[in-house]
Amino acid sequence: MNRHDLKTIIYAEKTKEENNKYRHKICVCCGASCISSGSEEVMKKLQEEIKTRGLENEVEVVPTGCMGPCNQGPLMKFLPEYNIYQKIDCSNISAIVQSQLTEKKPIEDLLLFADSREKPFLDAQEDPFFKKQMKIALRNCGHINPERIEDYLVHNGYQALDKVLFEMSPEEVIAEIKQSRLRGRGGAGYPTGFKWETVYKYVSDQKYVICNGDEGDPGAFMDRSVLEGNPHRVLEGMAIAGYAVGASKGYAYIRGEYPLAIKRFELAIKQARKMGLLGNNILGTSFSFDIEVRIGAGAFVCGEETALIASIEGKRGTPRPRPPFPAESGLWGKPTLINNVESFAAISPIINNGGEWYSEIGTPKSAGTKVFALAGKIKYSGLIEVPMGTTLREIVFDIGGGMQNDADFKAAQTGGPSGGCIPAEHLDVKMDYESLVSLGSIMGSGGLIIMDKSSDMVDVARYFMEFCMDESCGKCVPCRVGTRMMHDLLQKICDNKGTQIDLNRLEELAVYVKETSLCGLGGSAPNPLLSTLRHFRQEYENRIVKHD
Amino acid sequence: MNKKKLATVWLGGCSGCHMSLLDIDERILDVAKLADIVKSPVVDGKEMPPVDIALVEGAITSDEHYREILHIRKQAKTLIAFGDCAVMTNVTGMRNYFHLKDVFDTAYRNAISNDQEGKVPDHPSLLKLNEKVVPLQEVVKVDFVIPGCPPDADAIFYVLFEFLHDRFPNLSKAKKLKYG
Amino acid sequence: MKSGTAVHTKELSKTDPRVKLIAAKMKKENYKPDALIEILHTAQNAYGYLPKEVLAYITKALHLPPSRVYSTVTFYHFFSLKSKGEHTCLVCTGTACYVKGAQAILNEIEKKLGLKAGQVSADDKLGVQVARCIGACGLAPAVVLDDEVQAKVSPDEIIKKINIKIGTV
Amino acid sequence: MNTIPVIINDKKLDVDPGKTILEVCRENDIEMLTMCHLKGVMDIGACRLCLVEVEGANKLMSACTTRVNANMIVRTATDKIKRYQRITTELFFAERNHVCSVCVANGKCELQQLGYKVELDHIRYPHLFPQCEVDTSHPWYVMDHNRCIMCTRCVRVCTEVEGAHNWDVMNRGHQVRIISDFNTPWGESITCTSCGKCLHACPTGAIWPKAIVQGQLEKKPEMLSELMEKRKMKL
Repeated sequence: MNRHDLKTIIYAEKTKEENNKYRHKICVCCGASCISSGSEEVMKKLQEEIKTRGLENEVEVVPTGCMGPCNQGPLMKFLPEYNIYQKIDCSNISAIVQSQLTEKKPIEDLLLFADSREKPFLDAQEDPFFKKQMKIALRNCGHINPERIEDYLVHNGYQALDKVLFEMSPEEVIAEIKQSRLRGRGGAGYPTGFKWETVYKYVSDQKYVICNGDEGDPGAFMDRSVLEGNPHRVLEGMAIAGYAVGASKGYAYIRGEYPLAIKRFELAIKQARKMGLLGNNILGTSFSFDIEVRIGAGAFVCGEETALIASIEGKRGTPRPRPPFPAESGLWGKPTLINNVESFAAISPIINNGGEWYSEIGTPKSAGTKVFALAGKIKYSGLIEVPMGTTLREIVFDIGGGMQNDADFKAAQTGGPSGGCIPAEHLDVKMDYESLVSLGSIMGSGGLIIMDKSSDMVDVARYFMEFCMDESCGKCVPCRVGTRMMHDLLQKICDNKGTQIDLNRLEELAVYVKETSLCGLGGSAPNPLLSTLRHFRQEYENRIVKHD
Repeated sequence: MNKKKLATVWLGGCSGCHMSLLDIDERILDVAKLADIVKSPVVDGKEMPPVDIALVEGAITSDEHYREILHIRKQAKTLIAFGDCAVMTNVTGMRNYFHLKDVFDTAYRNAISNDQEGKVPDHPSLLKLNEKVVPLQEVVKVDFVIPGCPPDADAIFYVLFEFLHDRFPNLSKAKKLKYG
Repeated sequence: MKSGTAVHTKELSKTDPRVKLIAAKMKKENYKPDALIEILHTAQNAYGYLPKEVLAYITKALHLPPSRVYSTVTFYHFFSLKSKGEHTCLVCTGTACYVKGAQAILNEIEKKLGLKAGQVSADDKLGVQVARCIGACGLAPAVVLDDEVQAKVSPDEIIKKINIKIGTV
Repeated sequence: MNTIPVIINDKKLDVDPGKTILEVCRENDIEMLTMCHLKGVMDIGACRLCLVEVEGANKLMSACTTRVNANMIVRTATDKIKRYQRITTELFFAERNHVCSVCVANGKCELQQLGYKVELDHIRYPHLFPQCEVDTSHPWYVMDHNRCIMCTRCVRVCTEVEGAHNWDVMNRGHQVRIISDFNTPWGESITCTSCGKCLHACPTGAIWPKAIVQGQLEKKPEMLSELMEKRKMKL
């Protein structure tokens, strides 16, 4: 298929959409979370209901990706009114359809947040949960059917790929990404444009693009939602990257724990190949690019790029020292570009709207938006996307609706086992790379766990240390033995048996492991410990046995 | 100069360190000029009086050792962990890889040489083994360590001689550091 | 003595559909050693775990050193060398679930059923496992009972559900 | 060949480009501590003993895997590095069950030597005392996991020099163990050629011939390095 054919298809689809015979569109959230709470059953029931009422020609029922407020699922959205219903019980479906479609008024008691707000917002877009958000990476999640490439095409899908192939040189694409000031969303925040440029500059017969979807932080599900809700967006980002750096082969490494994401991404690859958007001579140009899915097998360390490469090569996922960086010598020793799912999801909007547009969102040093997985002792947990620099307070109290049972906020953990905690006195911290580092935490991939007074910070540190201990690959000494030693010492303190000497040993080991470990896992494993020591030292002191 | 008081104690060890102490041979006379040995398995003193220096051989393996080391710490100005067992449990600690119960079973119930009765001795006057053997430093503050299994007589004499002259020894600088 | 796995094991039946599945996968991947993990996924899905004769079969077909295969299998927590039981109860201990009481669920399972995480009951009826995060944080605490996610469960509820599964009620 | 200037410990040196910092240091008699490095086989940067400070780098670099650049400024013996080397050594000792007094390698053990070099007289951390197996199934050799420090020199020598790949590593984190075949007793391995190279590669008393007793072990790791050199010459 060439460019003209694609335009024809898009035109046809758009015309169909514009002459929409449907008066209504009902989106049913089919993200993994809502499926777990029964949305497939809801979907089936809804379709039956529509059929019984003879409304098939007026109402379109669409299964979509994640809508956001995951703990209120299953969710159902009526368009164009934008009424969202929560916690759908199959027995209510008939009543809802009757009220929405026939009586033209929503059932307020069943709307989103009806049970926790004084009065629910009829138009969910007005609800602070959505109003404070800005969706770029998640733009079409929750609106389109992720299993239909046509849905994506109608929403400007593959326009960016078309644009770079016909109107831009690889250098121009890289310049655009550099101008956007996009930084790697996997956690470290390395400028994406520079990474692309480095890979571009190495001369090689073969280069690779890898999408890192091995989201291993406990409490994080941003990448999963993007892959499930809009797989084509990631695929398009990878293809653009392939064009820019000169790679013809891509790998998407997705966690084995995400079967739905794997299924949808594989389906997306198939559809794209069929449309000539992947494979040889994409859209009739000389650019060829294909993608293969590699399924992770349960190892957190495989999120580290050199370990991920080893895993794709079918080996133990152990990291190796850098340099050489993957940009120089990566997969099978070839120059390799590795970006995170969320980074790839940001590429096509940047190409479509320009790097300058993206760079103006967020803060001067951290441009754009960031997806967070909000969880813990908060009223509305789920998936959110906000401009960089939004304060923690806005996220917790405006978007998240405040603390569960109106308890006092104690701390928020960012960056999972590699990150740190932010105590209440820093609730007004701007969520961007630099501000979080200055508090001893990191942005990480976007897990955000909210804790109240019932959380014991020493136990939280122990929990994360246990995680790192179990996930350490065992190659280098500081991480292999150091995490075990720190875990044992933390356990001792948790058991109220620790002494001041143990605490001193712990602090010394933490700094040692951080500075000497081979890879980022060990290098950041002491972070939760160091940050809880920094902000909640008293809790440790209280646990310590005082010797006479 | 006032004569110092010196004690040597034998906890969970094989007494090899004390044998090595005797290997300082005639240099014991130099030590005797500077200190009185007030308690030791090789002399008659059985009580532990306040001392300037206590050399403690062996690891902490039982309730009795535990009480003893706390008492020694109170009585001694300078407490020296004497030999690999006291410093890092060494051979004494080799039972730590197993559960205590299995260790007892192997020694008393399942041993080929037992008298078929296979009873673990439990007389109240016997000391009670702790689940794990620990080095001295896990229980009390240790002021100096002489590793080695056993430490060389030269190393022992060097350390004693330095302490008796109120100097702080350095085994590494003196090229006398050794384990095993 | 070492409790190991000898390399020489009984031959697999070529007519076993599961063997055919693995053979097809290896052929599709061109017997490339770098597809080892993909092939192991196929085998594990077919058998529920990785029996030693299956590992020996794959090792031979890919011409890999046995220790290289074994080292890869034991590195990844997804792969299991032991049967996981007829019914599986997977307790998520991700941060959100942990904060909301995953430990209480594990404690109750241990108390009522005598099984710790990673153990399989003597009659092979039930296996208990923990996951680091199943990504259903909004449903915390979550338990997966035979591929079915149980959202926001209490310890009592999950014990009841398990008992129904293993037929002790 | 053109040389490049580097400064190591304030001393200016002209060195061949392409060499690692470790090679340069060893050639110029600058003492470097290593455990996982064995000349002739691939470096993996795992023991972290050869970490050095490189001016401009935001982290410590492992000398065995980092190549020299022109005008690189390297420090190998700062207080921080010495402190970290000591902790690493302590962790080595605390991890498994090292009882020098009963070990075949006593007096000839690289780990013991390392302890003396970093002036380690005691280990401040609690010993982990893991239960480890002793594999005596091979007719000539013994593998004692109590004394293994997971440097993986045996694995690399077996794979890269002998080409047998009998050894590898199983599990992960602190549960890693060296295995032969499918965690098969060594004596039943179908890949081992019984060449004995792993014996000489092992820095401690973890792999040893049955014919010897305490303190009698002699190892010749340099023989393996020489073997690799000879092979290169033939090619």
